[in-house]
Amino acid sequence: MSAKPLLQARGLIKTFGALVATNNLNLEVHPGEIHALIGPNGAGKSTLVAQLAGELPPNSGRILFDGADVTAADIPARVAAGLVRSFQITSIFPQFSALTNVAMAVQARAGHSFRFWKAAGTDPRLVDPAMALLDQVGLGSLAGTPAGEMAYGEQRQLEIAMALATRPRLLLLDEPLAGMGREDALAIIELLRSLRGSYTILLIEHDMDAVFSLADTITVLVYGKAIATGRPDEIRANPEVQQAYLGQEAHPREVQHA
Amino acid sequence: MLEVKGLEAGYGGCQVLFGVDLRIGPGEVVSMIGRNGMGKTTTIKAIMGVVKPRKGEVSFCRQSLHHLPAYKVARCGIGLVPEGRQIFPNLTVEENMVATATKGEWTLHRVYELFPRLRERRTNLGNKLSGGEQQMLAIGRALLTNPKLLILDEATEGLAPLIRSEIWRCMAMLKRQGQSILVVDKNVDALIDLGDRHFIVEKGRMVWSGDSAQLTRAGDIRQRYLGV
Amino acid sequence: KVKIGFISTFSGPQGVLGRELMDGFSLALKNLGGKLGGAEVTVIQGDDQGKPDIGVQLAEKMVERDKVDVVTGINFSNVLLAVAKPVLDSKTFLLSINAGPSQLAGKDCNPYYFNVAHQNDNVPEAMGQFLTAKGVKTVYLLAPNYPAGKDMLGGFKRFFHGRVVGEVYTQFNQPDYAAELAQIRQAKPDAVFFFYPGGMGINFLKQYAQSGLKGQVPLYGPSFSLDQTILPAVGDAAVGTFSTAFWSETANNKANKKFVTDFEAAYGRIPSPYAATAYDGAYLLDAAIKAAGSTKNKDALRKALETVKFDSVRGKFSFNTNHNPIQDYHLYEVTKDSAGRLINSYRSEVFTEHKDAYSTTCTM
Amino acid sequence: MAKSISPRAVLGLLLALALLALPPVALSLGEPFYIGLASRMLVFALAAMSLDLILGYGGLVCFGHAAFLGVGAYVVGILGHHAAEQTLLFGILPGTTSGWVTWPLAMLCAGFMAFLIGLVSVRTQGLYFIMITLAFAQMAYFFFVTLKGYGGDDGLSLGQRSTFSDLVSLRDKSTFYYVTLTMAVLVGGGLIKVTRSRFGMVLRGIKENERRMLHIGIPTFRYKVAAFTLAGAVAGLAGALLANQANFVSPAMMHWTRSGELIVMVILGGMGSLLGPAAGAVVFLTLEEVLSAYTEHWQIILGPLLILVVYFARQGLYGMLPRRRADR
Amino acid sequence: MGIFLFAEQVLNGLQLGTMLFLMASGLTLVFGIMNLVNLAHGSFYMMGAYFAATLFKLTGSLVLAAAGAFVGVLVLGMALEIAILHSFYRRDHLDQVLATFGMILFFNELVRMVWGPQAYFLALPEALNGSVELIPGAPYPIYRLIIIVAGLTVALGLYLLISRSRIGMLIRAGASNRTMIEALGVNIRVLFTVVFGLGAALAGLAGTMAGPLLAVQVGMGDSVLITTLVVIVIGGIGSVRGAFLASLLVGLSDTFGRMLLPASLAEMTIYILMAVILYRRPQGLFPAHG
Ligand SMILES: Nc1ncnc2c1ncn2[C@@H]1O[C@H](COP(=O)(O)OP(=O)(O)OP(=O)(O)O)[C@@H](O)[C@H]1O
Ligand SMILES: Nc1ncnc2c1ncn2[C@@H]1O[C@H](COP(=O)(O)OP(=O)(O)OP(=O)(O)O)[C@@H](O)[C@H]1O
Ligand SMILES: [Mg+2]
Ligand SMILES: [Mg+2]
Repeated sequence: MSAKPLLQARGLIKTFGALVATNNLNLEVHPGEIHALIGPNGAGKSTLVAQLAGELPPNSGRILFDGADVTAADIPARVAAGLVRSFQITSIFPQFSALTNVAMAVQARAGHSFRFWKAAGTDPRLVDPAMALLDQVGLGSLAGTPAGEMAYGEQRQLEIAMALATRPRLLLLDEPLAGMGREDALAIIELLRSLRGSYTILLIEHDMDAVFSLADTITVLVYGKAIATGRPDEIRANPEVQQAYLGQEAHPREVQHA
Repeated sequence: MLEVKGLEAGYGGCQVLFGVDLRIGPGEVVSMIGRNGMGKTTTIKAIMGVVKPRKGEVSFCRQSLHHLPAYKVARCGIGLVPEGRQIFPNLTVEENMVATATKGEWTLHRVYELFPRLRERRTNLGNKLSGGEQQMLAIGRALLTNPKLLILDEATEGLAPLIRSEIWRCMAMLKRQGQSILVVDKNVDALIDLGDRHFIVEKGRMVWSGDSAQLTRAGDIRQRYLGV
Repeated sequence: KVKIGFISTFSGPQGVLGRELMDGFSLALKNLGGKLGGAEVTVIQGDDQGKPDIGVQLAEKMVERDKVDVVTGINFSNVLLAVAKPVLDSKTFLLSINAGPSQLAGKDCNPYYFNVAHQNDNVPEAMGQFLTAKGVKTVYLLAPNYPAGKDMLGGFKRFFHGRVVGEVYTQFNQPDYAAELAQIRQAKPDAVFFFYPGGMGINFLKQYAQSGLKGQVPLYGPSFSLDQTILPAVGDAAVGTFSTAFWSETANNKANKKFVTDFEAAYGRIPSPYAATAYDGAYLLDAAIKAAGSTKNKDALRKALETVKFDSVRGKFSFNTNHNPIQDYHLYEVTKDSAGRLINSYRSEVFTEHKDAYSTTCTM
Repeated sequence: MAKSISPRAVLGLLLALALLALPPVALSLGEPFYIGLASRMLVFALAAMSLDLILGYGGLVCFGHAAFLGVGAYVVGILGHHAAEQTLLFGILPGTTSGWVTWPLAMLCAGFMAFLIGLVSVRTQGLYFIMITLAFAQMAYFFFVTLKGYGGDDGLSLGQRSTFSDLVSLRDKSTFYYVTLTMAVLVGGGLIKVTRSRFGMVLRGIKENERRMLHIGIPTFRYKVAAFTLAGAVAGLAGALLANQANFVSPAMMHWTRSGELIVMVILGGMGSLLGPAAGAVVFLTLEEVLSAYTEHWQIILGPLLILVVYFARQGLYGMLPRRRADR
Repeated sequence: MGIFLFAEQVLNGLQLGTMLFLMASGLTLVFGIMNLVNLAHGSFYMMGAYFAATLFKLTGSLVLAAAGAFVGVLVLGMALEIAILHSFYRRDHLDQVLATFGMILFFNELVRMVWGPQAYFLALPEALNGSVELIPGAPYPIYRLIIIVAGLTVALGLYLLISRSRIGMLIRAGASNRTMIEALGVNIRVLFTVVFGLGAALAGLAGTMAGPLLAVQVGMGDSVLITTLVVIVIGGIGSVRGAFLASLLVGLSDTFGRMLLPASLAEMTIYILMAVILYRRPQGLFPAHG
């Protein structure tokens, strides 16, 4: 693992009224790794992602991305720097075709959207890379289908394709497997595995099969605090984590289906 | 208790259910399993009267639910934990639960015992909850209607493993108390532990049914229809 | 054949004005056997809703599509000013039977524009004159914020020599005057002079009485603030109020007696000055068209309009060089008649053969 | 675009012919009035298209669009007023009736105003956006009411129509009609092009899912402001044309009911299609004209008619046309 | 400014404010809570005024007229909801705008046909026509005082109904997710019809009370509608508490604006107020949904 972390959160604090959702949190994500974030419901995982992505301002603390302080940067600026999130609840452009969905993201990455004249729908500089990405996530055959009519799992794949189209350096994935059947979930897990190395990923997931089979590093969040960070086997063995989060589901019978 | 025969339903132009049959006896826990998009949720919606059935019969406690509006179905004693939680975002946690509560065994106090997290977040608005907290709330809300039949559609989705097993435990307890339950979940192992009988839905039809023992043995069936 | 375009405000709080004008005009037409100067008359009616832009659209349509000979009926000065351009540009006669904006009496006067009613300044001028003579020291002025409002208060100030302690222009068609009334109470003037025609007048008078100001500060207005479109709705709250006017329902001449009797018989109510001037307008047209032979020769018709004599319900009437009236102005007081209805009773003469202040700036 | 002759193409061709032939036909029937009416319709078609750009494509429901129309009209009106009175605007600028100056200036002023209003309002969402644009329009309305020097409430009559060169005299109804038609076609065509460009894609994306746009790295704020500005400028042009058509400008042009009517035109025609709203404008004004000729109480017919249209034709009139496969 | 003038203007502002609140409360319920943009709300105001005017002419009793108008508009509102509007709850806001705009046209014309285009002016019974001296030396019209009291009473009742009662919870829940509340056993259809009717009736009540003060005329609801929209937006759409505070705020600033500013500028006051508030708080003062 390289020395310099890609993303660093330092002393991050976020409160909602009396509730401390993020409690003096320190987190480091290193380039190329899949870093999983787990923790009980309401531990503050989504809140953390929202802060990293620029949707929620932290009360205090700093967020460093690739060495630069992005704590005050707005969402598009972070995306431009390569810090991109996907959503727990599918967020796509339902009326657009799958291709257009991705092309939109390609266009965003290309900058220059203040172009008023040339037709965008047929511009090969947008369409070609978009098509390539759809193929990569296995949606090539559905390019023309309106995204809203696609199956749930396919929408999740599309969502990842869109995220990839913005050429992220760090992907924040909030429960990418939510609501997905075993088969679809396996497809996404495969997809994520294929991305390992070329992208850095911060993954939030309650599906322990996925987490333990994908993650290089796991951080456990409880009441806004990171109570443990380490390799999957270290985390699984950690009694504190078992007590606060895993309970009996870490039971081997469940894991063997992975 | 609940009897579904030859149910057909769909959305607008596209038919989703092509003759679903389902039976739940009193005190029974029955599961519906199947891959994504096979029509489990649609079946539940059709039972609830949220989606109007095109054909077939649905009866509950020997009363026909045919073409009853959703609220009447619910008043017959069916409690729903819907897919996607469907919390009321502009009500507080407590309001979400008491708004539709009816008198019975389940009280606010008992739900708070079950989910202490909800008590902590009592005055939070529904949309200010974490995903898992919303899921707990949805279950609590359904319990508080004190239903004769509880329907859970992917109720463990997005819950932490600890809570998830808590929910399974809770369902087992309900079962012991004689509560009838229809449950949809993707965790087949847990369903086998809990359920009396299981139905596999494939492309809008019931393609298999049997008890837990049968399902455990039918590895080929599981492989074919569930991919596990 | 004669085609008349009759644009007026028929709806809304000021809808009564259009009705009065139309009724007065129709009554005259009926008396004239449905003819003007012997020619069959078609009247095309349009509701401007008191809005200049709608007035303009109506006028254009009437001039271009219906090709009317005369446009008349307009009750609001702002509408008249807006309508003037398209109508006069097409050399169509524009006969005002109520509104009398100073602009059209002065620098914007036009050979095709005639005003058979009054110039806006004149009636308040008479009240200014009267209050000065009466020795009133301080006065509070109110009017809606539109050309006639400006003209009216301007006219008042031209002849009033005391101090104006407040001059308020309210939004046109403002329904609620609570804020203004509070300020009057604060200013404690000797008198209030207000110009609020139609519905505005009703609301103002009612609220004035409700606020308890009525017993404290006397109200004065031009006849348009206290005429028969207002008095029945206001009731006793108006009794004892003074106004100035060139005409009243009690004016004592033969033409007027017939007019008031006929009007009451036809419509079951006492006419207002609007009906009176509209009635006069029809008689003027009748006489002029008769004199000119037809409406086809526009020059002849214009000459005829300038000079022709007709039986005015006001008694003496003639046109000044700017086609605005020269007439007498009187003081009236609101009293009850034998049937208990409110009427304007004659009190004194203020001006005789009074001319407006703008005729000198008119060059035609 | 159509390779074989589609019903759409036939429809388009017929429409083009009808538009071109209208003035001579009206003149030969001795009804020049209808040329003016048609010009008015074209002006509103242009205004409706400009509103559709932000409403139909960007999802920005502007309830104050008439303000831009009014500002454009007042630029023409005020400069014309100073030209007629031979006075200076702000004590330095001479008035003019030259369309070369006033029309672009109308666009510029309306565009700039839209820019400022956009800066403030696009931060809000949904109904709040509707209302804040209404608020600004009302302010503009009352601002012009305050300008007693230019007639205030009562409006301002134009001394003459805008002048271009000796070749085109807008005084002539037919010429004015053709100029308006050209403007509507050119600008409308331009708008269509814009909606298909990258910028247009961004706009649609914002309407569809603004949050997602942010997360693919598009700073939506500036695009919304830009679209708002563009729409304002085009509405300003429509305003300049409207001032010429009516020979009269007044604050009533920016009254909220006007803005409401513009929205009605857009929805009636089918939002997000540009051509639909243009047709919506024509249909709305025609209905008004036809029904009002038929009965004084025409609104009692128009009202329920509108309800029926929304009820049955969800995509407006445009949605009832024979369709190409959706090209989104 | 003297203390009397100030006090009187404050009362004037309150009176305008409570009047607006009667309108705004109904609209904010329908608008924010039931998610229906109802431009025809102003028409209910107008219908209330006309019903009351007619009943008043027939019976001569203001109380009877007010009660009759309240019931009349209640029924009218519910009928309209059942016949047309209920199918618009799930539709786009713009569709709702267009449909209810159509209703405005319809009602205005209907009134013009039935009652004629001219305005009605109602006279108050003698007992209400005078003024009382709340503070010695500063008389204030009795009728306006009645409006203030009535408005405040309704405000309190509504607040309790919406934010404290179970009915209120159900209404709010139904607004955000109709299907779900039905699946939990609530007949939301009837509930919404009743709430819609109630909102309409409150608007009708406002119209009834405005009648004797202002004028009963075609289109009287249109300008009130706009002011009401301003109020509910300032207050935060869907918040009855917000609507209440915003009503008073708008009433007071309008009254004082009129006194302190030149005429047209005064008309702008409330719009400037709204723009400033929305700039600082894009969701209004009391955003109802997080
Ligand atoms: N806007 C908000 N206002 C108030 N409280 C909030 C808000 N958003 C989140 N919370 C609270 O903050 C806590 C952390 O929420 P968060 O969504 O980050 O949890 P999470 O770790 O993602 O949980 P889950 O696994 O269930 O999704 C929760 O208790 C939630 O109720
Ligand atoms: N509102 C809708 N409109 C149109 N089609 C729908 C709608 N909801 C579901 N469908 C379609 O109906 C089919 C069955 O969906 P359903 O939600 O019943 O599946 P499911 O078995 O519950 O799947 P999952 O495991 O994903 O929840 C799917 O093909 C889906 O695309
Ligand atoms: Mg979460
Ligand atoms: Mg499902």
